[in-house]
Amino acid sequence: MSMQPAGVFAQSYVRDMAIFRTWKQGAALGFFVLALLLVPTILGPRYVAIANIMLITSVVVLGLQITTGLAGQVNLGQAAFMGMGAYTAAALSSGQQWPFLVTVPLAGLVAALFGAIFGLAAVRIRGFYLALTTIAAQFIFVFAILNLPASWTGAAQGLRVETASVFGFVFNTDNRMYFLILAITAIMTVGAYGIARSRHGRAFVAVRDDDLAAGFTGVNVVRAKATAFFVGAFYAGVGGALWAYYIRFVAVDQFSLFNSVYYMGMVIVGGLGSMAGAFVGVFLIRAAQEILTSVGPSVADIFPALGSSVVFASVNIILGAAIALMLILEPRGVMHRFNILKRAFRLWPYPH
Amino acid sequence: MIQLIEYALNGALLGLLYALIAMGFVVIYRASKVFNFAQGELVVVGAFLVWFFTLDLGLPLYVGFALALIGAAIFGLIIEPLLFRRLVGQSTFSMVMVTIGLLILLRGLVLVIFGPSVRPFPDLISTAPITFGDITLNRGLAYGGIFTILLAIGVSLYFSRTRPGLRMTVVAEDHQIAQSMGISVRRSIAYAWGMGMVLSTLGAVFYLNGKSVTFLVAEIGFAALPVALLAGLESVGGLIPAGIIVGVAQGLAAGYIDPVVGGSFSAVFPYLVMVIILFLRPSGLFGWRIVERV
Amino acid sequence: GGGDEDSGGDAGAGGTTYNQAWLVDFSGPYADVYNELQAAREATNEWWNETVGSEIGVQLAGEPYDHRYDAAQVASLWPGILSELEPIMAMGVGGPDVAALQQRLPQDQVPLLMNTAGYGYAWSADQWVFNPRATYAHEATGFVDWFKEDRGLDRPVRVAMISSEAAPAYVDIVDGMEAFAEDFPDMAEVVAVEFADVQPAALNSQVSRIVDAEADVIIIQTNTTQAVVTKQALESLGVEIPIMLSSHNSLQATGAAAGGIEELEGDYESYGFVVPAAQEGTAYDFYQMLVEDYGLEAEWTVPTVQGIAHQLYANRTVEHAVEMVGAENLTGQAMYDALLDVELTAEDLFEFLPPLDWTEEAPFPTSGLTTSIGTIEDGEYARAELDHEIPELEKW
Amino acid sequence: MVAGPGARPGGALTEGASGSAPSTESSGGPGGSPLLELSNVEVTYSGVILVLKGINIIVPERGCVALLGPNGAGKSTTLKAVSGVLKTEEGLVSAGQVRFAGERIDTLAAERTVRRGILHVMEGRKVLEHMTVEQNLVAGGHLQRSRDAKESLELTYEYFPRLADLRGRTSGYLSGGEQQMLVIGRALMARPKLMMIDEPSLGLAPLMVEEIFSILHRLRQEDLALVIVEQNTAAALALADYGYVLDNGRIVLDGTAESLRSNEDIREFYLGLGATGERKSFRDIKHYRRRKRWLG
Amino acid sequence: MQPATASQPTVADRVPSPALSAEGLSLSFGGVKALQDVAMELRKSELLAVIGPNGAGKTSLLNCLTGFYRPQQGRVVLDGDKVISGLPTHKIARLGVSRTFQGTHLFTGMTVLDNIMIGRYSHMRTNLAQAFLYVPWTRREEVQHREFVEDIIDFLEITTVRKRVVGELGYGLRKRVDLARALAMEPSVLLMDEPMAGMNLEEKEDLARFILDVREARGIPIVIVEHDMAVVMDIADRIVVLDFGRKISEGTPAEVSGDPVVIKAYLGEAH
Ligand SMILES: Nc1ncnc2c1ncn2[C@@H]1O[C@H](COP(=O)(O)OP(=O)(O)OP(=O)(O)O)[C@@H](O)[C@H]1O
Ligand SMILES: Nc1ncnc2c1ncn2[C@@H]1O[C@H](COP(=O)(O)OP(=O)(O)OP(=O)(O)O)[C@@H](O)[C@H]1O
Ligand SMILES: CC(C)C[C@H](N)C(=O)O
Ligand SMILES: [Mg+2]
Ligand SMILES: [Mg+2]
Repeated sequence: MSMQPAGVFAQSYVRDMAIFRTWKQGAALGFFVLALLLVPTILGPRYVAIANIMLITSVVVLGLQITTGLAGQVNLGQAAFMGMGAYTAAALSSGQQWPFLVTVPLAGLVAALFGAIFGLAAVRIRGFYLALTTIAAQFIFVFAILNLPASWTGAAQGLRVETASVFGFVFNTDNRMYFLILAITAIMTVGAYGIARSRHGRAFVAVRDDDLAAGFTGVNVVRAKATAFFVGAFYAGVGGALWAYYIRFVAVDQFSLFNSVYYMGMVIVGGLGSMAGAFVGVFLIRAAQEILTSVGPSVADIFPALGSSVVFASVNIILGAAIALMLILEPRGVMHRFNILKRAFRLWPYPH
Repeated sequence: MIQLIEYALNGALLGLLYALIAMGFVVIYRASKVFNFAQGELVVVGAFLVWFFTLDLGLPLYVGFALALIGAAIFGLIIEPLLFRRLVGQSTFSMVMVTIGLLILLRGLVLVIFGPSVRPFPDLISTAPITFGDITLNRGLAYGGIFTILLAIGVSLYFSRTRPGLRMTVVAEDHQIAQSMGISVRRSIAYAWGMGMVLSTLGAVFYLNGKSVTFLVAEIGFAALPVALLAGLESVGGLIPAGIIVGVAQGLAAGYIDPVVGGSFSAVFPYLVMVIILFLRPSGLFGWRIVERV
Repeated sequence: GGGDEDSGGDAGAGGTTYNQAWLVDFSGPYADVYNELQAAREATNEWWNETVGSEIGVQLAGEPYDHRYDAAQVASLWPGILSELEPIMAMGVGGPDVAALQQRLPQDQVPLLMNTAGYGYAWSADQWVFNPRATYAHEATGFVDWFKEDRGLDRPVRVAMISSEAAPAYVDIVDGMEAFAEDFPDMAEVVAVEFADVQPAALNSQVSRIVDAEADVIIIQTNTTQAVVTKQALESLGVEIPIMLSSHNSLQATGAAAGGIEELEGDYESYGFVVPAAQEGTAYDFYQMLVEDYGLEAEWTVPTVQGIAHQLYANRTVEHAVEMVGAENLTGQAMYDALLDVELTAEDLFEFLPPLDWTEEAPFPTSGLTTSIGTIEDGEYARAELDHEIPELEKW
Repeated sequence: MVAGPGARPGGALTEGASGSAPSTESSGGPGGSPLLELSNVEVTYSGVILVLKGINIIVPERGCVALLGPNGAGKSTTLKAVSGVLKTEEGLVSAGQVRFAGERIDTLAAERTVRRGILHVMEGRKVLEHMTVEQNLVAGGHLQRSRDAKESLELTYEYFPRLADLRGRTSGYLSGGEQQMLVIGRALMARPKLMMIDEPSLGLAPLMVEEIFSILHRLRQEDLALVIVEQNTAAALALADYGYVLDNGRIVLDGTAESLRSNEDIREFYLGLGATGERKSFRDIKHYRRRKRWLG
Repeated sequence: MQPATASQPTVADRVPSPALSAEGLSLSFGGVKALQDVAMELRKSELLAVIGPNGAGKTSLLNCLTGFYRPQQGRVVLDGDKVISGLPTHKIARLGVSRTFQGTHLFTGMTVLDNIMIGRYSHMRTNLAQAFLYVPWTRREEVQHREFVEDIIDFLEITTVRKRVVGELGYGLRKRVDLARALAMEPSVLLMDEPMAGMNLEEKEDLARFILDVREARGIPIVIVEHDMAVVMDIADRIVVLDFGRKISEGTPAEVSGDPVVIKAYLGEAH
């Protein structure tokens, strides 16, 4: 997979291991970051809002990329884990008035612990059975929130959330939230790459590819699976906290099983195991949704005969078909196709 | 005591309905190794076909019903060329994920074609209850229960005793091996979905008899899930005990636990039962054990 | 779309155009309701633009946005709506709108006018959310109050509830009723609460518990399916207990799904606007006019009424706002002020809604609340009571 | 000195060598009317990795061809290109043709090639792991009429008495060698016209290796054409009429079994025989061999 | 190198504690007796071969030694005093017992390099938080272990494929990566299950050399299960023969190959 650009010979292992191996790659990243920073200035508020949701979703999906993409543990409880984080942040910020910088990691941690329980189930339960067991997380989450003391969780009422503020600076507009979310997403992304290329990331992949052999090489398989869930749910929790601060209200129905299914879809469309793929998947599916919902009204205007209800219902058809189509055309995800293209380009014109 | 029996019986019947819906899953999984997330949607499509051919077109009930079953089978068969043909040979994981796309797509299709209204569903079975002394049972569910048991036996025999069943079993083991043995994975997948659709339509009939249908009926898919897992994803016969266990557990939880906790513990309970049993038997009651060998 | 690019709107044929954002559920759990509701909004708006709007120099353009009844979807749609449409008000249709927007509206300065009833959890002061009805729990308690009178009971009404934990709003309804029973022990006693699936296969056990609890009435404000399945269970148990429905699972809708309205003989519905039972009266005439002159394609049903009421209220408020600030200066803030200030009579609203008076203390009027009750009598849809006064509830 | 079977020249096993016209030129291919013919076959994986670079192979009716070559040469890929299994691994016959009994088959799906009579025993002991040994075998005969299938089953048990002992065992738990017998047995159940076996002796005990090869010899008597990929070169060349040596995706040497057996390079690198015909001890090899790169 | 001369194992020979020993191992699956009262010992820097017909229990024996199977009876002792039977596989691996597999059990989605780096897993110390931040220390640790792994890559001559994904490699190369991964664990005992299977002669010669070198250069005692008798007879110091789960013979290559029981059960009359 990782064929290097011609003429690049690593002089040291450090360089060989670096994510960006040429100055061009580094520069590309620089431009990308710059572009991200300029989003609010160049694009309108509508796009900032979309970007906010996309970035939050990306954090959640990055986590899923670790649990499912790297460690191979299909997880349909990610929305529930996200909900745990959101509720933690909400409860601590409004009830206890704890500051953003404390609640966010705590939200991650609470979600992570909840997630690790399902990882431990992996001691015995595997494959699809495990995947579907994680659906239980969803039901348990809803039941717990609704039936725990209302003073903690707001029960059916949901919880209000204070505006995020860091050292007195209040993030009370979409634009401000954008930078906050971007910063945290950046940290989480760097972290995801760090974990992925560390011994832990390798152990995750080992467990995914062959958990028996992983055991023989000294990897504690149960622990690795639990850790994968822990880390993945941590990301969900942090994403949930961001969500809470952005929407400023949490309720159980914001974190539905359907969302978990969508997150899985994003991971797959982007490409299993690829951190960049997490972003690609989120971007493609979210963009499709956004385009369809915003084009919908205009279509309804142009063809009033169709009736807007038909137009909107068709959105599902198009979205479903698009997801199916992307998978049919590239079952291993967009990033896989991208890598192949890259490789073909490097070899061109000598298919070797 | 009577109450206990009634809860248990009603629960068991509901569990058997779940088993019938889950049979759709299992048959598809058992014949193609594709875990179908869109199972609930298949039930909806089946239900609307029945509604369309009976009440909407106004055909005689059983004629309409027969046409609906044929329609369902055809619908199931065309899913393979549309969605899976190009994916044969790819990891089954991608096929499973395609069913997520299918789920969303079918939801839209049903909305556009049949509309969002709640439609009446025909009484294919009398809605008069069955009563034994103090116990009353829903007739549709009771007949459904019996039917499910018979059907499960038949379908199990199909898989274990017939050639096509054997071929499907091989496909469920491994697509590549199946192909290298001359078994058409594509055909197996197509038949599996055809059968799955017919089963889902039958499920819809017992589920909705005399009630109403909307696209939201799809929720039953996830409610039936614990039954499929408990049985073991490859086991058709196991659906019967699994359905009864889940149903009775849920019925009793609704009767005795929910009033105490004041919430719907009965919605979570089947999942808890499932997780506990999976801990003891990681491949469900009768599913294929994962072969661990080096 | 018909949106204007410059804030403040631009002067078109009939005057300055302003935008309204219509939230709709076309593919979520209440999709069955929104076809007619949305058609009614559109026709009403068209009527208003032609007759009233053009006189006062304002045209209103609405854009529908499908939120699938999903708070996450609303949350991600909203900022786009804000910037693309620059609406002077948003017209919401359910719990998710409130959940996702309630916190941010004061900052966005766009009022959200709902057409659904309110929720206990949204009951707080200084809201930019306005429900023209009380909460669902209020509407149910109003019914219970009426029911007690109607039956001449000298004991509290024994109330059973079938609901679900699938959405906070469903649970809230139960909480509200329980709070009511606690505050008015002589009025109501909640004898059974059954949380069930939203698409249940059977409710026999649940209903038999309700029967054992000797309930006088079963309140089902969740959805049509639960109502239909409850009816079936009651039938199969051979018992007759009246059920009370809400606006989104009305007698008509449940009747249609159950195979005929006569199936619901003796059952009720309760909500805070006119019951479309009689094909006569001011409201009906207005509806007829929309059908004939504005091509409204919708039956005379609860969702249609709901849509017309919603749009009428919104547009009448615009009229008031124009009086306050002038046709050129409509903004979200102006609409907010107008909503708090306006006093609409039943005539202004063609008797679709009773007169309402908002204060800043809650997102719905807290005093002088009423509910209307529909029923099936001798196989006919009928109005049992119009504008029955709702007892005053404490926040729960 | 103890000699393993790997070093044993084919002597005892040569009775199967057919009389098809030997061709000494390396481009000729075996004689006889061709049953299977690969002409200029190129294979690419994932659309970019070119693995076979123009392969020409001919298998005559009832003939037996051996493919030899180092690891990664493309032997398994060649078989996959014929059977169509390649398509399920993101591989593609990107140029050239594969013909079977005169018809092009490179575009056929794997299951269709089986129906034409080609059976590919893949490497990696692919048993149907949750099924019993007997179920595996029965599944192998799924294309036959049930009476024939029953007969084949008897015959297979006769060939592999060990499998008869194991018939009720879950095949996933069998030992490596037992699984290897099972996949070959399962292939026999299908009664193909052409059988392609990837490393039949892999993981088999010496006695079993002899067994397998004598079974293959017997099969050759029964109208079966064979392609084998085999590292046990001596046994392979004893069984086959013709051999091809692949390296790096190209055929670098081919010829009749006899001519290959006497080829110097083959003797040295595949049979391990020195100029004197005496085999060197593995313990005495002091330097890693410089791998011979065939640059044909 | 051990003298290849014949010598019956005597009490005196056992005095230096064996690197790995098993006593009275019995293992059955339902009615299948995979091992029956099998004892064996692996002496320091010895190359011990285990042979026997298919299904004799060779792999099962390795599985007991590595903790994958739990024998119903008997125990496994490492370095003369550490009882390891009963421990989970990863603990035994961390104590220095590493193995290769019959067939391969590689991580097919990873590169060759990463597969081998997994062998270093339990020698590395970076924790999750350090990995998340990728602190300089983590980077240094990676480099240090990468160097170790590169040595093995050179040693086994797989430099050209180090960045290839293992799933794309042919069988023979995979076997080599499997060995590399086991070596990367710096084992104190190496167990190999049919390492020569699927290799051609030339490759077998290379691998035989590798194995002997591992033993000589690193002094690692090795157990090798193999069906290629030419190799076994040439390189093994001692041989244990199993049949139907029982040990039927044990001794030097010369002794074993002359043992009529072994000839009958395994080698065949031709020998
Ligand atoms: N799925 C794949 N994707 C990419 N490359 C592949 C794939 N499968 C095989 N290859 C490459 O094709 C070449 C030939 O592989 P093949 O398996 O045919 O070799 P072989 O001759 O059978 O070797 P061995 O003796 O080791 O089995 C190898 O270099 C291998 O890396
Ligand atoms: N987990 C298991 N469950 C059931 N039977 C097993 C299991 N593991 C091994 N066996 C059986 O135990 C016997 C010994 O198997 P083992 O794999 O140890 O043989 P082996 O000597 O390695 O043979 P080969 O040379 O063919 O690899 C075989 O008959 C096998 O079927
Ligand atoms: C009972 C309610 C949850 C339903 C209603 N459509 C609302 O959301 O307001
Ligand atoms: Mg090969
Ligand atoms: Mg073995």
